[in-house]
Amino acid sequence: MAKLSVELCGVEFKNPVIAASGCFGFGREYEKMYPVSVFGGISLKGMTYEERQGNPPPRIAETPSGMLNSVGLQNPGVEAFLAHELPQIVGKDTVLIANAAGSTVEDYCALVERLSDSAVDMIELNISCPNVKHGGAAFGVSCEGAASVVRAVRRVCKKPLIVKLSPNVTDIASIAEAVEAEGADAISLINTLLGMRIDIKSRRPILRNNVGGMSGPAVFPIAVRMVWQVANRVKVPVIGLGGIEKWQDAIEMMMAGASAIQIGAALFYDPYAPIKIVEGMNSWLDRQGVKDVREIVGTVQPW
Amino acid sequence: MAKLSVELCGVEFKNPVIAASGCFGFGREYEKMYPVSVFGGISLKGMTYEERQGNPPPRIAETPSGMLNSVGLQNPGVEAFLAHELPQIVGKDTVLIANAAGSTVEDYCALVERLSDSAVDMIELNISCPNVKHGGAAFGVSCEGAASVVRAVRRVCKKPLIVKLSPNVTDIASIAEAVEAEGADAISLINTLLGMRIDIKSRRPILRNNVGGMSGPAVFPIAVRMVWQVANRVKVPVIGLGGIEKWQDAIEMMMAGASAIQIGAALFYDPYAPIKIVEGMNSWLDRQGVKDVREIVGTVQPW
Amino acid sequence: MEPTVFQGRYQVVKKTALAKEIYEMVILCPQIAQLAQAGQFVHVKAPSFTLRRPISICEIDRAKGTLRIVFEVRGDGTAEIAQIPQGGWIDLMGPLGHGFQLLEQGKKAIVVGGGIGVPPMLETAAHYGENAVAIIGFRSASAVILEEDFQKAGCTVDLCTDDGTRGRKGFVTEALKARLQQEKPDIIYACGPMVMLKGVAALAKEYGVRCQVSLEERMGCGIGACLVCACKTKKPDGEESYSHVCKNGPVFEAEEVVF
Amino acid sequence: MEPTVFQGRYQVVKKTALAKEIYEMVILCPQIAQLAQAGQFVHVKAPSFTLRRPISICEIDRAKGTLRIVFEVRGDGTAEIAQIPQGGWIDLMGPLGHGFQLLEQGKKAIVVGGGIGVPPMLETAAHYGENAVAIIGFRSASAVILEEDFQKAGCTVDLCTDDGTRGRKGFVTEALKARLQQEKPDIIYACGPMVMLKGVAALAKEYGVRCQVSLEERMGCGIGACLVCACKTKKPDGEESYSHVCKNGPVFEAEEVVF
Ligand SMILES: Cc1cc2nc3c(=O)[nH]c(=O)nc-3n(C[C@H](O)[C@H](O)[C@H](O)COP(=O)(O)OP(=O)(O)OC[C@H]3O[C@@H](n4cnc5c(N)ncnc54)[C@H](O)[C@@H]3O)c2cc1C
Ligand SMILES: Cc1cc2nc3c(=O)[nH]c(=O)nc-3n(C[C@H](O)[C@H](O)[C@H](O)COP(=O)(O)OP(=O)(O)OC[C@H]3O[C@@H](n4cnc5c(N)ncnc54)[C@H](O)[C@@H]3O)c2cc1C
Ligand SMILES: Cc1cc2nc3c(=O)[nH]c(=O)nc-3n(C[C@H](O)[C@H](O)[C@H](O)COP(=O)(O)O)c2cc1C
Ligand SMILES: Cc1cc2nc3c(=O)[nH]c(=O)nc-3n(C[C@H](O)[C@H](O)[C@H](O)COP(=O)(O)O)c2cc1C
Ligand code: FES
Ligand code: FES
Repeated sequence: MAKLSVELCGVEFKNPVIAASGCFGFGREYEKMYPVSVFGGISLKGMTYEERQGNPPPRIAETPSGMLNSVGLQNPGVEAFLAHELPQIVGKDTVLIANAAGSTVEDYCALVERLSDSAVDMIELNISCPNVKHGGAAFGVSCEGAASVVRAVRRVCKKPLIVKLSPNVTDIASIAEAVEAEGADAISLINTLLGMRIDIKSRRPILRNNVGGMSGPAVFPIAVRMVWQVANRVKVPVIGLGGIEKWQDAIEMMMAGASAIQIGAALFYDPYAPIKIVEGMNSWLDRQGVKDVREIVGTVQPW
Repeated sequence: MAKLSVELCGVEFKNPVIAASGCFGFGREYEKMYPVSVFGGISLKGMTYEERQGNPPPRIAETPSGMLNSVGLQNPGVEAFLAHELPQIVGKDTVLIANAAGSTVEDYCALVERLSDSAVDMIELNISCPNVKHGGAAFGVSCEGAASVVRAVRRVCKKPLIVKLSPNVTDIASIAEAVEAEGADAISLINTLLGMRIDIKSRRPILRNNVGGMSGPAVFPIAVRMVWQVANRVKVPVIGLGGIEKWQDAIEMMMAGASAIQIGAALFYDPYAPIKIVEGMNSWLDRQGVKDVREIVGTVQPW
Repeated sequence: MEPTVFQGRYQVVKKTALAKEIYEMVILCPQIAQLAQAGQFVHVKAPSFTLRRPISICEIDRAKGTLRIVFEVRGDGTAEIAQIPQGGWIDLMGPLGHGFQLLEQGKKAIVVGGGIGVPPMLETAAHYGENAVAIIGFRSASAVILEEDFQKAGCTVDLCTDDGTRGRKGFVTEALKARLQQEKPDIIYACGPMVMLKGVAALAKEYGVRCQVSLEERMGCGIGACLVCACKTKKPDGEESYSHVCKNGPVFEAEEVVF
Repeated sequence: MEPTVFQGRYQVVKKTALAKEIYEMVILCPQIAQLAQAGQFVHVKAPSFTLRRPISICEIDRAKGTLRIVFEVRGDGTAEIAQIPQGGWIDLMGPLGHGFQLLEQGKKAIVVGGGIGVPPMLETAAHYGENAVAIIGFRSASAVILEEDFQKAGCTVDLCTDDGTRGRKGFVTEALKARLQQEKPDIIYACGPMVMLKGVAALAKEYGVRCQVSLEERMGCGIGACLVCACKTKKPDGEESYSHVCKNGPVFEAEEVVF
């Protein structure tokens, strides 16, 4: 039985498997299948200061080994979250990460300030959602944009701050360095890749938002590459995600440099994936004689 | 029987299906299965002025619904091409497109100048190969870089000039505009997305080059999105590629704005794909009562 | 907390083609069958596809531990699912969503189904037995399915086909209108194309009958976690917002739905 | 130009497990069998995977129009291919590559095979019949395959196992060395792990015997168009460059290979 627990920014996770934001709601839906405590942590649905209705449906399209979504940050707003959602999920033996989004720097700050006084354990700054017109991704695609929002948020954030990066960029490692310089305590990547599908019968985009964010196994090699590039350039811990579906993928992502991993789309087709991944990692580590999962982080040996 | 022929930059293609560079050699290997004339055109293996050996093996890795390659532009150099390869493939009733790469602007110019006097019909400027250390992709990832090489090449190029773009960028439409402004006659996209896979047993990257270019069905939604964005911003014709495997994909790509399409990785697992795509397109057009394939180009109606 | 949703590979104990491109499967999945309610759905994985496909539950046999589903081949995913042979295995997740709210058995109900919207009505109709009228509509005679099943359940069956090749010629909404002119049921349930649901909802309102409709939307998780399956609903005060078909539905009160 | 390479779904007329995780399949594919040569390979599609898997041809029966392949389950792709039942269909492309160059039948040959490198040698050994010595090596007794097939082909079989549980204990290179000390064949053919091929090539050079080896590399197209399957080879003048296993090989003259 290897040691699976990891510590990120002073927060202890019983295992390195975290639910990805937007794929696990506010943590209660999958309780119909298993307790949330199977996860080391859960990143909650992306939240904004004010309530948001999100984009019109259809909001999902299938792609080869993946999917597109255009939810557009539908959420009840931070006050409703604090009043109705958070109380239902605290104390359930898993790290709670609030995923925070906004359209302006002020939005982000107001939200993070409010969350800083709550029971969430960490805050994941979502500067990379491709599904909202203003802000969001726009911050995440330039070093200056990313730096400016992190700088402002850092000042009001009293919790460990994870910054989540967009893969829709030329040079993700430079953006990672920029947010690290502004005080990010950890970096998570990747958010979704912007994609499009068209229904050739109706000659209409399948998504009502025309474009959406791609995730699922298809993006895994891109995520591994980006995690590797970023982990080699920053000192803060990196959380790797994008296309992880099996324990082998989790190990691969950690070898690329991730101190913990998140699972998103895989939950939809394999809801027990987190359980299988934790078990699979554990027995692989045992077979390899590795006593502590942290020993594999970043161990890929480039040629 | 719909009209399938398309005209790009004054060159007539009997159908809009083109073999993608690097996936069809110099056009002779698949002659063991069917004549090259099934294609409207073929884009030949990426070429440099001098011979190149390419990267050490392994040069290929499998990924969910896709693959990574790190060939690194292995090619015999332009003189050997002109002397030994080109004579074998001219006059075979398909448009010949030379795919030209280089490490410096001078390289590109010398190569294009030499090709300009040959029997090739068009030149596709590859400023987007992720598998060579110097030049190549570096030009393709910034507007200035892309513009500078196209500007120089345009002066010496006597053939219609297609510029092939890299998807590993924040804003592909701006790069497209930049190369159009410098005189590109057409734009093709996408080249491969940079990815990585790790063998968890050996803890080594599967590719000896560590990273490689991702292609195949997995990238299709990204390619469709980028073609749509670019086609909406430039006036020159766009050639769409990336993950096309079925006739439905070809139609979808054309609706997104492509005047012609290329097929790469699909050839490896479905060598008769071009034949099936041409036939499938044709009967779909007939069923739809569309008399000319050009009528569907760019017809997607965004919401 | 005891699990109330399960996922696994379950055996297809019976598979039959009911009509062109329409298949029924009886699946042995006791855990799911035990908890399933009329109007809920299961989320089916086709081996080559990433996303699951939602399919309504047509019949529940708790004693045998089986569910019956009926589905039409619409695209590549359902085509692949249709290839699973009798005796083979199917990957299901369920039971999911909120089903139809069933009144006491003495009450009178009209169930309205159109096309592939017919199967999800069977279990509900069976609940009311003789007190149910099933108005079921199909394109034409060759597409008719489950007529006998509704009869066996004791319902009065009012069969319509668009082209008049079987039963009454015309749409189910016309048949419903004719019925409502004669008698007022306690509740109407409906499943079928949007335009049909809209028509049924309008008639129910006109005649002052409570109405529940089952909606469709493209899905991801199927369990309420991803928020992709949005459908517009309104509160009594008219305020509109997005609800989610997999969690708040698939069955909604017709008056809540913004058609 | 007549096609000389074909791709299609062909029927598996026989399937047997030869040893743990090692399967043979006899496939009815007359077009491919007609043109196939010893040492060539076919490129097999596993339904869920993008890239094909190269598998050598073990035996060719032109009269029956069948090919025999023998493969080991190494990863997910071969595991999936191994699930195709007898009577099922397999997606093949072939024949591909350059096979072994066969001398006139009177000449003497030694074929050397290690592990899953044994099957590709059978057709070549059969060409020489009594004039062939087959030195075949396996991990242990339980992994031994095809011994009788080589005997039936008339060859002298020299069986080795690493652990000595069957035949001679030790590596095939030791057995080869012993043979070469006694008699000089006209040619040596070898297929197996890189380290074995290197040893065989060194012995062949030492004893001045021509030697052909069959190499492996990860493949894309399998037909010479994508240039991914590079292997380092040298010209007589010592200049090194990348050749391609699928087109210039899989069989190379040992002296050309840069091990
Ligand atoms: C709650 C619910 C219950 C359903 N019950 C039944 C039933 O009992 N019998 C039946 O035949 N069909 C039913 N459907 C419709 C069924 O889910 C679709 O026909 C099926 O998903 C189509 O998949 P495909 O791969 O064949 O088609 P494709 O068009 O190739 O599918 C592409 C994508 O779109 C989605 N999609 C396409 N059509 C629909 C649709 N109408 N609703 C939701 N997603 C769709 C698919 O799930 C897939 O993700 C139900 C749908 C919902 C939402
Ligand atoms: C010319 C040639 C002939 C061969 N003949 C035989 C044979 O007769 N019997 C047999 O059992 N095996 C043979 N092999 C090896 C066989 O191709 C691999 O074992 C197989 O590809 C592994 O696939 P996988 O999905 O099970 O393994 P994975 O490791 O999951 O495969 C991952 C990827 O790596 C590739 N790969 C892995 N190992 C090899 C390898 N050794 N060579 C080439 N590609 C590899 C796969 O094709 C796939 O693309 C041959 C290989 C070559 C090149
Ligand atoms: C339906 C859906 C909704 C998502 N919503 C959010 C979100 O609110 N905030 C966020 O940071 N990421 C969101 N994401 C992105 C995921 O957290 C994750 O970065 C991405 O899906 C890649 O991981 P995967 O391939 O494992 O799904 C969403 C993804 C999906 C599929
Ligand atoms: C093995 C391989 C080699 C390639 N070589 C080249 C090349 O030399 N020049 C080039 O412009 N693109 C090259 N490409 C990229 C393809 O032309 C194409 O842009 C990419 O593969 C996406 O298309 P696909 O998904 O249909 O393969 C290569 C791709 C592959 C798979
Ligand atoms: S499908 Fe995920 S919330 Fe409905
Ligand atoms: S596999 Fe394509 S050249 Fe060998």
